[in-house]
Amino acid sequence: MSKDLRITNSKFIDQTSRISFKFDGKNLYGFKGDTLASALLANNIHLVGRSFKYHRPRGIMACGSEEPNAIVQVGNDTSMTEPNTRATEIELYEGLEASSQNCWPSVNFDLGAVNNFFSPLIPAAFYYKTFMWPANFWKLYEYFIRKSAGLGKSPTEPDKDIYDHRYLHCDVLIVGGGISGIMAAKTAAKNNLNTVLIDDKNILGGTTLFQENECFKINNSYSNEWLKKEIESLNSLKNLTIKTRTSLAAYHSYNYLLARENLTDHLDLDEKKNKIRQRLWKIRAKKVIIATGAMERPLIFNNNDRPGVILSSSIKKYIDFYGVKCGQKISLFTNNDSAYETAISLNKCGVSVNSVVDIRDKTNSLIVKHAEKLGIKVHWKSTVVNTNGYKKINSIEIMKLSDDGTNVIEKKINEECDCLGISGGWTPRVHLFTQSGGKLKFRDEDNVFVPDKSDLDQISIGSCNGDFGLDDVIKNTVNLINKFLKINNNDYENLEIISSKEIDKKNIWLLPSDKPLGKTKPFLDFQNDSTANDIKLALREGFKSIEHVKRYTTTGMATDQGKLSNMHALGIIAETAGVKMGELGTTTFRPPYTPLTFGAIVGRNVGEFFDITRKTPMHDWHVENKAEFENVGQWKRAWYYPKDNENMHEAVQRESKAARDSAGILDASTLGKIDIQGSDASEFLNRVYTNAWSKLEIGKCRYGLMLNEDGMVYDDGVTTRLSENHYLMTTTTGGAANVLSKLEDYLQTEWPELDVYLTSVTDHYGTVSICGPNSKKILSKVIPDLDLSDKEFPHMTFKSVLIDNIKCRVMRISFTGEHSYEINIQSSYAKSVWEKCFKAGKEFNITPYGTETMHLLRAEKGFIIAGQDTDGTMTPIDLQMDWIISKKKYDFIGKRSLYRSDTIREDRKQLVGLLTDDPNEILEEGAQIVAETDKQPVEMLGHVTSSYFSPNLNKSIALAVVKNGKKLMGQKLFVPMKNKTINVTITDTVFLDKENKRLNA
Amino acid sequence: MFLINCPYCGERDQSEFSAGGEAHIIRPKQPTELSDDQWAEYLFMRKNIKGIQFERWNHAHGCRKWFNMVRDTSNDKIHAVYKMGEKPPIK
Amino acid sequence: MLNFNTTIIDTKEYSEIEISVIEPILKINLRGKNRDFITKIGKELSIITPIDPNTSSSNEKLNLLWLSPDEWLLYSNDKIDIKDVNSLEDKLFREISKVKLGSVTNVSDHWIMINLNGTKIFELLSTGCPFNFNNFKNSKGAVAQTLINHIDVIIHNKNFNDLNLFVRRSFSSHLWSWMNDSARFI
Amino acid sequence: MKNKYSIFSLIKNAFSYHENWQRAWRDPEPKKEYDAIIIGGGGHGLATAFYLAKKHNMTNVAVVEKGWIGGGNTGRNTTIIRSNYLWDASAGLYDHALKIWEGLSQELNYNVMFSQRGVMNLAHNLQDVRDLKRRTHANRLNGIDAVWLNTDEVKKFCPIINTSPNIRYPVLGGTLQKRAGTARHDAVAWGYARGADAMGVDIIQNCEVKGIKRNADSVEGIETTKGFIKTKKIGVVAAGHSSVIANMVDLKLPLESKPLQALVSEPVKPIIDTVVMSNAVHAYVSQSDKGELVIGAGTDAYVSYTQRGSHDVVEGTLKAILELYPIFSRMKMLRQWGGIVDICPDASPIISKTHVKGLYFNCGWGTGGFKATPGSGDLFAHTIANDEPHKLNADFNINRFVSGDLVDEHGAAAVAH
Repeated sequence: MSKDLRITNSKFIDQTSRISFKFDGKNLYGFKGDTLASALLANNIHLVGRSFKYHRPRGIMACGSEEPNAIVQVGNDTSMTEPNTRATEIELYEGLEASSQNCWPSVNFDLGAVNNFFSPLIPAAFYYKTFMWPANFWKLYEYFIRKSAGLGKSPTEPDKDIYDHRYLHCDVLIVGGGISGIMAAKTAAKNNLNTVLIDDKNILGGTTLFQENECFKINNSYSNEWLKKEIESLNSLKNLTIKTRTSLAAYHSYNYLLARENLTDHLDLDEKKNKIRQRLWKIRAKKVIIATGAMERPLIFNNNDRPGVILSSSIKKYIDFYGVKCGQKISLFTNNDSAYETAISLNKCGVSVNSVVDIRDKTNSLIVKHAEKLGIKVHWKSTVVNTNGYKKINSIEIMKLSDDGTNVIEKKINEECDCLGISGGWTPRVHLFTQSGGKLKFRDEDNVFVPDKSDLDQISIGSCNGDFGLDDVIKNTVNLINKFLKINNNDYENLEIISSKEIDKKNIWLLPSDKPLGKTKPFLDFQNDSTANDIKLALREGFKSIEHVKRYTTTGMATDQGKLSNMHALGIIAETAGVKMGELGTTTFRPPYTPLTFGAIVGRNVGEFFDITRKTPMHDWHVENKAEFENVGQWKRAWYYPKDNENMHEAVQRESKAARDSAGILDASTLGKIDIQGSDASEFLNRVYTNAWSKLEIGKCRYGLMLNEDGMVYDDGVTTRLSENHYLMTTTTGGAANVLSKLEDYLQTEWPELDVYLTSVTDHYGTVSICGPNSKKILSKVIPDLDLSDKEFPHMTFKSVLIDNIKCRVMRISFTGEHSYEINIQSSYAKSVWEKCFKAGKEFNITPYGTETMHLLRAEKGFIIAGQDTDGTMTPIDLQMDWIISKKKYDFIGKRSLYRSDTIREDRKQLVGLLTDDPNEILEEGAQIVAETDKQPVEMLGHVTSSYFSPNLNKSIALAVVKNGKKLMGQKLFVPMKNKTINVTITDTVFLDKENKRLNA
Repeated sequence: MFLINCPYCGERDQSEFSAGGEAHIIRPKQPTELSDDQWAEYLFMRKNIKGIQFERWNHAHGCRKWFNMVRDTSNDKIHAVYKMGEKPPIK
Repeated sequence: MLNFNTTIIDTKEYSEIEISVIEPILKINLRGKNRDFITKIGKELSIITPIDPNTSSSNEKLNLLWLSPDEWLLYSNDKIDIKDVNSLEDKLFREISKVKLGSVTNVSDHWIMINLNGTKIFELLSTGCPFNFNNFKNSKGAVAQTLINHIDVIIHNKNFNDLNLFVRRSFSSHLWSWMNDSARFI
Repeated sequence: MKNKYSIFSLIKNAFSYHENWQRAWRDPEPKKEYDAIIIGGGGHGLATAFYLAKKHNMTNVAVVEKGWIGGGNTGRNTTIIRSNYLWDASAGLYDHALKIWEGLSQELNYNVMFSQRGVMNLAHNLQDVRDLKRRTHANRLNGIDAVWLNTDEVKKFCPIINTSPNIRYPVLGGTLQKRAGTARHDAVAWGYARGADAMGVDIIQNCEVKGIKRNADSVEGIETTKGFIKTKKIGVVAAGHSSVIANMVDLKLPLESKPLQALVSEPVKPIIDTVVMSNAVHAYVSQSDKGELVIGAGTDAYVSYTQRGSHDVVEGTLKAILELYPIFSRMKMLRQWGGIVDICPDASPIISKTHVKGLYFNCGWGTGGFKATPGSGDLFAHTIANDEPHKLNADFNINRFVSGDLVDEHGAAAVAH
């Protein structure tokens, strides 16, 4: 570290604790309190990156989130590396490794730099005008463009870090811990408002924190000393929460804000592990106070992008806060007073200031006078026309400005320097204000956009509100807060303030040069390499709106989102097009304010928590018995139970056979269950189902089909009449939630007159379904005192019984076509009943089966599965279920839609059975069906919805929807596959036991 | 994220609610009497207003009640909420 | 004899947070619109039916939570025998549903009750719950139906820093592990 | 065409410091009358004007745009282009567009950077598999290049996808359309504008339509912020604002306008070389030539014209992204924005005449309009010029909502993006 660049009098750097780090493989060190940027500067390293397009050498230019150039790759661990990180925001820590981006082989020798020589050929948007010949070569051109674009490298392994979320509700949120933010926080908290103050830096105080200057005093002490006491006094306030290292990312409507808190990025490498890296705060604030300060503007002139060209206020922070000299021979270039603060600070620290180049006529504000007293030389009414040097600036060329400021005159002065501080005035950080929907107004006297109207309960204070002088900041802050928080006692009234006042203002967006514009490179967007010339080119070609210019030149679209470039882009457009800036408007600032990691946005909802997992009461049993699971919505359902090393097909064949030959047992707990009570329950069912319910006897079950108002099948299930006004409805697993809310909707909005109450009992009951010829014997062992005779307990009826004194409901219903029962019992006992049934069934080789076998068994019977055999375009008639549509009922949901001109057509797609000529050929679900094999393209008549090999019929069977299928019984059709064509015949949808004998077997 | 004032439960985060589209579209009492056009009008055709819109919301993860909202769709400002069956407080 | 299984039988302790599942608890869902219904349950349960939103009322055995203008959740303070659940359910069903005053539905196993205890439980909730607990915290008996990390929950402010949280059974093990994962970082 | 673009024109202009480039399009004041007026200067509208001039010799045409051309959904979408749709009608429509895309840069002499790096749709549950296979079969028979990939083939085609069987919703396979890809959205609008302008079409920006003048059964012209403009044919291509225009003639459309959000990450070196979409784990991602990950989020459920959506949607999308690409956790969201999409109940567009003579609507593209831009323009131009739909857009008439003959793409579980 070149000692002489680090001065020793900084209160903010702990020079006793040395921190070693690596940059581009070089071992370096800095101190606790440094940022990577300040440490690099202290090591006399300016060149840190190459620009996006021309690969020009670029150096550190700022000291905060507006930094356009110094973006580096942090770390080289494949899972923890982070691209595009601002050196100015990285707090130095032991073990930090960083490297330059977008350069090859190295930042010092970058082959990409040849682009700089081609730069005349590649102006803004050149790519729209070329690479079109030969046509098919774009792929190749693109390959190289993509390779050279991009900045850092993405990690290639999963992130090991943890991210978290927190919700926060407060009365007042203050964004920004500078002088005005601190005043606001103290005032709000003292008035018993639950207050939160956040700041993105690691300590509060903003720039006033290191403002030790004669020209800025409060109550006779330096402004920094005064503020220091104020900050200390905050600790005593009980309803104030302070969050540092927390940056406001997004300000949405209804005062909903997102803030990212950095918790481990500043820690030494070995301290980071197993801690939350970043926490995203989701804040709901009754009132929001924005105190985000202002950014210094650069100046736009030829070669204003060389390493060593730094914002003047940043030079000041580096010397006053970090104790780092940005150079030994520093020149300053300004259009306002603030550069003189820098000059004074440098002078105080014994850094020689060559001169201040000021585009204004001589002015004599307090601070300027003070600077001149210190012997600082000023070139009045002058401008820098060029900078020299390649990897580092080594001199500047100065010329006098003509009176109107449009030309340069007299002879060029050459001034050697190793650093140039530039100050183009200040831009209020209005980003959050506009994000929240606030409207800006343009202030002509000093060319700034300031907050105007907002619908939300919020204000902006301090320099983000356009107050730049210390006295204005304090005075206006006090007034605004009093009004905003409706209070009158404020500690900060009648402070005694000394503050230098800027007298003369002058601004030139694009400074004149002695060369023709075309021969110069005045950069606007340093990262995206767009120049003033590019803006003018865009305008010349007819791209007039700011949005067009921005997109055409990519100005303001780099990772700094144009924090430094937007104003000048607007200024140059306004000048060139001859419109007022106020009328031009700004580009919209979109969230986030600074880039936000995906990790922080997602929080801990990764891996096991990516989505909810729902489990049935018998889940553990399925796991113990080696079930494979299927995701059905959020449910985990047993899919099949492979024995030994059976594959799915083998397992399903075995399960299906067992279920029909003897007995099978299925966990049906995921079916939706809705308890329906009320004197109008029957009428209600009449309106929601297609069939009639009033005459259903108590104790009986009935299958129902539910439509959407558009007439398409929506859901189905069996509903049981438990008593006069009491029904239990079952829905499909996937449909449960939607059906309930749909029915509630109709009850609350369309039929409020009905006396009906719905209560979901889906999770209250576990459902054990046993089927097969031996199911009766098994059940009789489980519930000995229940008469299972067909006379007492026929198909489609239910019984309320006790199993070991636990109430349960046994339905004799069947989705397999077998004699079968469904036992519904409180979930707490469901696993136990399941085991009891299983034990009782042992002697009959009762076989647990999963969803796959269930699908096969029902397909053998031609029962549909809503969502598989229907896709939202099938009416009951299409499903050949005309029988379920009550002709007597006046109306039900969806009825009218069934009679529209296209829904009553006879030749719609209809559900049919399919048999392959080759009984061993299993059709692919989703395969299409055609009548001709020789045409291409060929009309598709429909597709296969369900297809299985039936072990019970010992042949393959399938369900399909086919255009005009009802009329095509016995018709031969084709299923064209990629490499073959399968011959099929249309059949009835019921393949097994057409007479339903097995139901009572 | 809106902050929605459920007429029953009070101010809650938008994530507790689900939107139900344009309000005051009454289901025809006698659908069978309608022409295909009239039925389509009810079924699909919407004003889709830019500006003050009357719409249905459901406090799905709270009291599960449906209610109406007056919202300016051009700036998402909620002007009022009112219970089902009540007259809109704003014309 | 059938044996009883709940999804989680566990208690976990963290710094100033204790999370435990308490089952079996009686839970009955009551729905009704008219005045008679309100007075009837009040009489049957000798408890005042809370009609103010987000409130509840309790006696030494039972708690009655307001869920919506026509819906309430009844739950028992302590673990309870299934026979008592059945008899109370039957009684209420006879007195309310049968006479067309409203509906009575046993939801004892639809919900799992998780008790949260300790001074940091609201921090725990804030990791995944958009609800504003600032006032709720200090109002004993308050009820909130909301979401915790996308899962529906009913939260009953039983006592100072002592909450009963109800989650649907099939979601309970997921919520349980999520809350325990959250608690690590409080 | 005036100053043709090419590497040579670039070199030539380099010598004059690029100070002699001509305007890409004029900035004319509206004439008194046009043969046809297109309302909406987005990609679809400009393409319509371009093909009216090019294919139907209608050059006395104006495109009126409320703001700046291409400033709506054209400049806000994630630029995915594919044609692997389920139903014949959709497949016909979108593949017609895809075929035009393949030669568009040359047709316009403007590099729209159509990059055919393939679009993959992933399946995460058994029904997904059925639906996607069904689509693949239909595509094959419609002559559309779509193939089914098993999980290993998915991994092979896009190695950074997490295909572990242990994730919450494992990848069970997917479909791939190789001819599909992305294009440069701005270039499409600008290229069509430049082309149309060259043939005499007036592109009138900052001109908001305030009303439509009509007599008993046909249109007579439009009231705008720049005065009344006479015409006998009006083609409305106003996307999210279609209903606003329709309401001017008391026409109700089966549309809801909702916020659709998208976001980009900071640029990085090439890491994903194709477009991957997933319906069940709802996210889709590609990488722009600049290096940004371009990620589409979902729509909100409520009507809004604010071009802002709720944060939950973005959070949900990135959650899905990290489930499928855990390596992106440290990538940073650079910019997030919203567009207003007009959605039909059947997730298919409307390119149709109306009962008002001379009034035509091209709308309802929902979240998937960009890919159709050239085809939509071509077919809409045909419909306007002939007062009859082309056979490829005949099925996309408004009347289908009355007769019930919907083209239900989401019913068929196609991802509409």
